[in-house]
Amino acid sequence: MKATLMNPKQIIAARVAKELKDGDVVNLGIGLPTMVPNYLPEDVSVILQSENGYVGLGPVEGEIDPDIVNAGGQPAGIIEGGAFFDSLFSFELIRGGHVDVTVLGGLEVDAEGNLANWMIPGKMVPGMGGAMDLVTGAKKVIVAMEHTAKNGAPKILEQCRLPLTGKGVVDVIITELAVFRLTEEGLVLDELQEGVSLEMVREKTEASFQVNENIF
Amino acid sequence: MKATLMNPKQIIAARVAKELKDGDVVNLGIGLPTMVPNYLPEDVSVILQSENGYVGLGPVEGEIDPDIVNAGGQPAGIIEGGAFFDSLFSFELIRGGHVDVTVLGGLEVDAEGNLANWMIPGKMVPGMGGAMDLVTGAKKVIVAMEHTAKNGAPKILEQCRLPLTGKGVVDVIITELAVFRLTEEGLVLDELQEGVSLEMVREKTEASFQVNENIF
Amino acid sequence: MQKLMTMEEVPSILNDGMTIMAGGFMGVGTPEKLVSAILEANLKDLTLIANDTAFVETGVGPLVVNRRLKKVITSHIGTNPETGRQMLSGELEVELVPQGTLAERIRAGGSGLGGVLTPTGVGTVVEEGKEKIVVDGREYLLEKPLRCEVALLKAFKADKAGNLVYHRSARNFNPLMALAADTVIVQVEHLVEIGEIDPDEVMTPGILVDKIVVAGGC
Amino acid sequence: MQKLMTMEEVPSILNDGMTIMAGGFMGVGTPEKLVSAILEANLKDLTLIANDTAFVETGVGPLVVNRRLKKVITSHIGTNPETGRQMLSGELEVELVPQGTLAERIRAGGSGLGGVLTPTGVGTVVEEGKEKIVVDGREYLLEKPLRCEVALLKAFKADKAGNLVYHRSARNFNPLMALAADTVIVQVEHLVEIGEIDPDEVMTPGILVDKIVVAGGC
Repeated sequence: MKATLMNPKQIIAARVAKELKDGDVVNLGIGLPTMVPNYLPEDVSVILQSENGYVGLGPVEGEIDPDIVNAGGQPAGIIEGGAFFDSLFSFELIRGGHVDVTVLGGLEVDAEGNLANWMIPGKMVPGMGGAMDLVTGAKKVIVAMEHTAKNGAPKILEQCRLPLTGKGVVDVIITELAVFRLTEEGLVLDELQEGVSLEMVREKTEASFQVNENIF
Repeated sequence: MKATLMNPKQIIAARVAKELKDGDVVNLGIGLPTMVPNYLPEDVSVILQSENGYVGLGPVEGEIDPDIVNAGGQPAGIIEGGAFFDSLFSFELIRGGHVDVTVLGGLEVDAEGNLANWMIPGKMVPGMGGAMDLVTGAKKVIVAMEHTAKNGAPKILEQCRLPLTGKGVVDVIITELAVFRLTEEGLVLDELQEGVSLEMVREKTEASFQVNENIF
Repeated sequence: MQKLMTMEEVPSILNDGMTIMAGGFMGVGTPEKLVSAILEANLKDLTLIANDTAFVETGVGPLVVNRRLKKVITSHIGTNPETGRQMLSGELEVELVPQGTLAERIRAGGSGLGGVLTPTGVGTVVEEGKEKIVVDGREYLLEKPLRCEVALLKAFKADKAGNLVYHRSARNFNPLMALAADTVIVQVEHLVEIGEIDPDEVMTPGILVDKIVVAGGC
Repeated sequence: MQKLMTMEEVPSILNDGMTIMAGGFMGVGTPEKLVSAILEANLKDLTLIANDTAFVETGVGPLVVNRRLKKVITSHIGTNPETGRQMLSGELEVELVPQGTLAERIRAGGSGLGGVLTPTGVGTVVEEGKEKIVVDGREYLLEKPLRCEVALLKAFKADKAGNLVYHRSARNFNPLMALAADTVIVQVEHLVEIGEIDPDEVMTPGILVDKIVVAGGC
């Protein structure tokens, strides 16, 4: 896997894939997170949960069934061994800790593990959908996002400024530059992506963080 | 229907049957209440709900299926058009007001519509099973019981002395002597069974009650 | 009781100003022909409870676009830009509710609960105006029941007693809403005789269904 | 993950003093062979959560009769006189819970809720020690979640991924308990290959099931 051949989104998706264990039940947000399964090694297979009501989300097989869509409303399929259920049960699974990992995008994340990704007041108010339940209930919350906004502004902040999706919910932040983990000691830089220096990360990160010495 | 040919339980069951309307969803307690369907007129058909998880409770048809029992654990059947579900859904139906009528026995009932039928401290403690949910959730609660205890003591009291099953939940009391209704004005004697005098009812009833003048 | 009704009779049980629920997720599992009946009947000032406002031309989307709603209680409006536009301009009241909480509130309304305690939304704007209750050291929000006058459902199959079977991911909110309405109308693709659906396969028992409209297709 | 296990391996995941749940209503839907495994393994001081204590010789009844329980949380003990006897003599702690409330508490435990507000039990001894919360002028009891270390379920059919189908009124508490346990063991009558159960007919998805023991018969 040569990082030089990949764009930022691919680098992020590939790194997220390494966080998943064989047999994990995983919910992937819309966009970048849906690329993650492409980077799973052959001996790791995860079960995708779709919050609109099933486990075993897969690609469309054969003809499109208009009654099978993913959580973005796009045509999808179900793998053998999957199961459909209603929205109540879907969120019993999510809120009840039966989803091992949720991977979602972020507008802002902060040093306290807060996440903001559902609205920009006065501008973009799509609604939270299932995101607030996912970050509250999933055993492991991975935020997969580009390190900075399009204008270069940091997205990993000392404190989120946008309305929160969840408070103190984030476990891992994965960007094209680095991997951070939220620990009892606060935010820790746990890994640098290939060819990235600590200085580059510091420069593009507003939040203060500790550095795992093992990364060098 | 000649009352003289019927024993007290039959008289009660036959009178309860008159309270049911065609299409009602009805939950019948163990014992006397299960006799009620025998007395339904031909043009009235009710749907029986069984709190262990189905609607459409009926008699065993053909071979006994050990997986089909009524709420007393006895072999039962299901009519065409019935449906099985889990205990959670069963009580969603019950608590949510989707059961029109529940008919159950009573140890004591009082002038405030309280019912006691689930335990006698230090003696009989079978547990409340589904009774507390049924009296709380069913749209109409009918207590079907003999007018007095075996020793002749009144069971319709000024105030229940046994631990309650439900507070202010009873709508109708049907005994072999009379029919009472709980109204905004309190307990009202609404009907005398055939051959029963008002004096006889007064003598065997501890609770004070008003009398519907139309009964004479 | 005769439960079958024609699409033409649908408006007779709907009124201006009603609170309605509609099943569906991004339009999948939404009874679009019942939605059309509302549009054709010129109903207005409705309060809609639904997972999302779908797209401009599908699901419940046209109810927004054609200004039939006074208020919507929903988890997501991002795919129908008209909802956001009307919200920002003050034409439409929008109550945004986390999706799992929306499901819980509808279930509470349908099952006689006074509410549920959920951790979802603690520390966010969702907690505004809500009671916080601590259970075993953790904070929860008290979320209250939702009910409606009429629920509009879509099922794959119904028997004449109203027993319903949903298909694939078109199930979503439909079974929950069947419990939380004074009147339940279901648009079904296939109608079968009583006894043709195995009682273990029924997803919504017929006792919850008031009216069945056969609309075929998908 | 290999989910199939033999009856002989069952005791290896059980310990003295554990809290367990067992499906079933008066013994119907109870995994009686898993119950036998507990008896044979001489496990003791268990806390049992189950709808009822069944009869002396069926369902979970033998766990009471053979004194394997320290405590039972249940809605009904009347059909197993030994439960009442042990309760009155102080040998067994019995927490009686209304059946609908028991279902809600198990669901709350399995679905991450801090509790539910139910009107059931208001004005009775059931309210003792519980918080009362008024919503829209009506009193409710705050009922808290129940969870367990191991749930013992019975299903009619399972595929090798653990997807379950229950049969008739043997469903009862089984699907709820599947969510509320650290480890879920299911005794199944029929085992089929993955893909043989239609995804619309699955009643408990395999992701909730840890171990499958094929025990045939009924």
